[in-house]
Amino acid sequence: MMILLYIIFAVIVGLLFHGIHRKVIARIQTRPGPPIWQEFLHVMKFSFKQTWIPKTASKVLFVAIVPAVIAIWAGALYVLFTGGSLLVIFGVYLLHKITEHGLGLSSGSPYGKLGAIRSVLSAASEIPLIASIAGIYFVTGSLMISDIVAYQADHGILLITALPIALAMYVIILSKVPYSPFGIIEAKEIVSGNKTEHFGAFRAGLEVGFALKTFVLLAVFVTLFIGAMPFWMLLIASLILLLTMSFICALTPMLSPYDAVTIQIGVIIIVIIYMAFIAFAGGMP
Amino acid sequence: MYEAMTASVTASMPVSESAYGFTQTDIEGQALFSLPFGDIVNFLTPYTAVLFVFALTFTIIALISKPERQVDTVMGGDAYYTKDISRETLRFQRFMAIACGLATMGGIMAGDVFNFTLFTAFIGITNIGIVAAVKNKHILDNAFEYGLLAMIGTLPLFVGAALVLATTGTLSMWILFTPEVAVPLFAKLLLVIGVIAEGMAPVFVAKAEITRAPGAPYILMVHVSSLLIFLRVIEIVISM
Amino acid sequence: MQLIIRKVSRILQNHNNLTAVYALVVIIVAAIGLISIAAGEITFEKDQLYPKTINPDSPLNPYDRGGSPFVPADIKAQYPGNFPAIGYITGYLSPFATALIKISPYFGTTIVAHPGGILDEILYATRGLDTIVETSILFVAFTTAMFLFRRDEE
Amino acid sequence: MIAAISAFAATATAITTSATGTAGTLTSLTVGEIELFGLSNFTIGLVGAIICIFISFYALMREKDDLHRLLLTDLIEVIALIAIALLGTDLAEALILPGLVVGVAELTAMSQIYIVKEKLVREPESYLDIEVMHTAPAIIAVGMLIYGIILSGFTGGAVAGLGMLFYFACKGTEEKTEILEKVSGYAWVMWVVAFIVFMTLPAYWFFALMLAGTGILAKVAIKISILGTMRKNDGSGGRRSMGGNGNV
Repeated sequence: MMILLYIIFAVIVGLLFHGIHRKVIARIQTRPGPPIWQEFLHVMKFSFKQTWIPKTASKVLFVAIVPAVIAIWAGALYVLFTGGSLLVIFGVYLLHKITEHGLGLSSGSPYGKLGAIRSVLSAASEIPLIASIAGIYFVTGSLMISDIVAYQADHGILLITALPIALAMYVIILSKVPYSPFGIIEAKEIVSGNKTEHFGAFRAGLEVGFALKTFVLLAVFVTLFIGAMPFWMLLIASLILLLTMSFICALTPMLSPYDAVTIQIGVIIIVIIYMAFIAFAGGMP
Repeated sequence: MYEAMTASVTASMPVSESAYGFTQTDIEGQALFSLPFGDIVNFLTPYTAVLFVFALTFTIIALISKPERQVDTVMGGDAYYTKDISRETLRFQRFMAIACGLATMGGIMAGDVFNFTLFTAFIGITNIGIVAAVKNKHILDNAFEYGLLAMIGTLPLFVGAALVLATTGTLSMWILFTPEVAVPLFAKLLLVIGVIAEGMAPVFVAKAEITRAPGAPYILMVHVSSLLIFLRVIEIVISM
Repeated sequence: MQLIIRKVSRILQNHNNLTAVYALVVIIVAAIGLISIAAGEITFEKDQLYPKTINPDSPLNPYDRGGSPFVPADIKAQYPGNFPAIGYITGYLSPFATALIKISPYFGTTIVAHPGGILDEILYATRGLDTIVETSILFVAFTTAMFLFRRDEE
Repeated sequence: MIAAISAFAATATAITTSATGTAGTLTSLTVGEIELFGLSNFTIGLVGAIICIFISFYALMREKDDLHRLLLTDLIEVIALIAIALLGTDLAEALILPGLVVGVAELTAMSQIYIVKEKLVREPESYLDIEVMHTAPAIIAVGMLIYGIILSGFTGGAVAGLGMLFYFACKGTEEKTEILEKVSGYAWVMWVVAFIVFMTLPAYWFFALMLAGTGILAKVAIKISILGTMRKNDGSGGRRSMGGNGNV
């Protein structure tokens, strides 16, 4: 039952990360910004607000999608901490995409629908994803997280030895943090995108799921490319990673939907060239 | 922390020698379960089990959930209307969505490369069916493009499987996943682009337009199936 | 840089270009295939399952899989243990087919699908799941076609 | 034009493959053993198939017309079958059948989508109307049906189905389609039951074989004959509106 404590802890940290992210963006843009526990307060507030299902919604789907979000990311956290297969975590990443579509489509709202359509568009981020997974396997010869951690203990950290792969992964995670230049599904012109119609307790559930997601993705990046470390250092490293992303989010405009896709395809081409290069050069240094 | 938790998990897993000589890979962990059908032996690993559960969940949702009613606002006024799906279309789409879910579960469990490609083609055709039921001309246009892609996708898929058989002499994943058997890169690439065409996982253009169609639980199955089968093919290709 | 991105995304976002873009990808992969053939990476594995033997004297040629009714044929399957009745289906000929063989030395050329002809246990049993999936695909495709056809009629 | 060239290339490869496959009087097929210019015949065939892929996909890349692209996809599927056929084993033969069926199935569904999408609801100006279609459908259909049942199995189903297709196309039917579909569904279930018997009770293989053989015969025959009912000729020479408002 330790894992349950970890999940609760991860949710709190993830919400806090979201708050810090907002604060940093605001400060870079010389705004005061909300307090860092703002997202936490949001969840509390939403939990006790009135909740109902829109009349036009596809009811089962509308409700089921919320526990699905939490369940898949809790599963990902479990796999991460048990050193399981990296593929499972990135399976979860893609499954998250499905929940995004489902969120938007289930309500019948035009805003939600637009969010969902854009989330389908942004499915192109799967492309750098395969590239980076294949790259990691290519380099380390395993996809079990425990093996990758062990590999780094022997051969030095992957962030340095396999920089292009790390960059591809960075783009993937960047496209999932709030306010990202790739965050076309939550652009302001479509209100809250696919989350528009989920309010009250549903929204609280979603925020919990998304907090878990942020925590897991950051921790995965740190574990994969820097290696095993004590838990407190993992938190600090994740925070630093998040801060770099906050800078990017604060300083870049949101891309137009198809440009985001094109850039992500560009990333995979770089990774493929890199992999071809190391293949011809005869393996890793 | 990692060490402690890994140790506890591996201790709780039963380590059993399988009849097919496939106990553990570096990619997805221990095989949990196998279901032999003659030469085709289906199996689940922790990874595919996750996918399987997800596919099952969404198939059940498609089965029991009523479709949403899309709201369209009328420009230049306060009016809005909802689109209702006719009973016939609904039944058809639901049937297709469930068939799609079953095909996805089959593809996830498949332990044979050719069987996998067949399930993938199955997913392609059910996806076409789900969207083809919509009467909107724009969506039909996209469904047609999507369908064309699914059709030409059978070439890389089947040629990929045929090459696997030609170069290794087997189609069974139990054997292909062992390190002794080498599958050429060409065959792997063909399999991946074949699945991309069938499931249209990252081929986003027509698929995004298709998402405009009403019938969320069914349209969602299009995405569920394509992403899951995509995840599966990556696992297969990396394991081979 | 920005211009290139714009240009590429303009091509990608037109759904009419979808097959063209995909065709390009396939051509690239096929080119990789040619290169890997030239590099000698793709070699035919001679130890194949269900090898084909041709007996020009057999009236069942070219579909003679060996064996005679109720005597199992010799089959090289992947997992013979999973199907204990292996070889029986392939060996089986209907009485009518048995009679025809005696009359016509070219029975096999009609691509006869008597059980034991083209439809042997590869399709029925050992790889029967393939055929089940395949018929399901046909079933679903027909359902789609009939649904659209009938809806048009209304 | 491009389509024609690639079709020719595809056929040429098919012929080459079958020629290398059955050259001489062999007691066993030797794919991968016959050598030409230092290459095995499998490799040569594969190179041929890849060249076909180049041609056909280049054609697809250039082609803009929807109908022509639909036709090209069929060509592409033929190449896939060629690549499987290169194996030259019994297994390859068994794999071609699903491959073929998938192609046919997708083409059926896609053609219907094309018709709906383009709203092609105008009746043809005139139907094929030759004497044999009035006088002989019953005899031809019965003949082919019997021959099909004798052949049994998949090909038998195809032969019987063609007979029925001809009958329905000539005589015209309206309501029989649903019944046919139902029978086809049951035939499919028979097939699945037979497969389960094979897998769980192999001792009863003969019973399962008969079940499967009958099931597949009925299924294939009916699927093909349904195509016959999908033509809108009611046989009397009269024309029936295809619904909609008849616009093009």
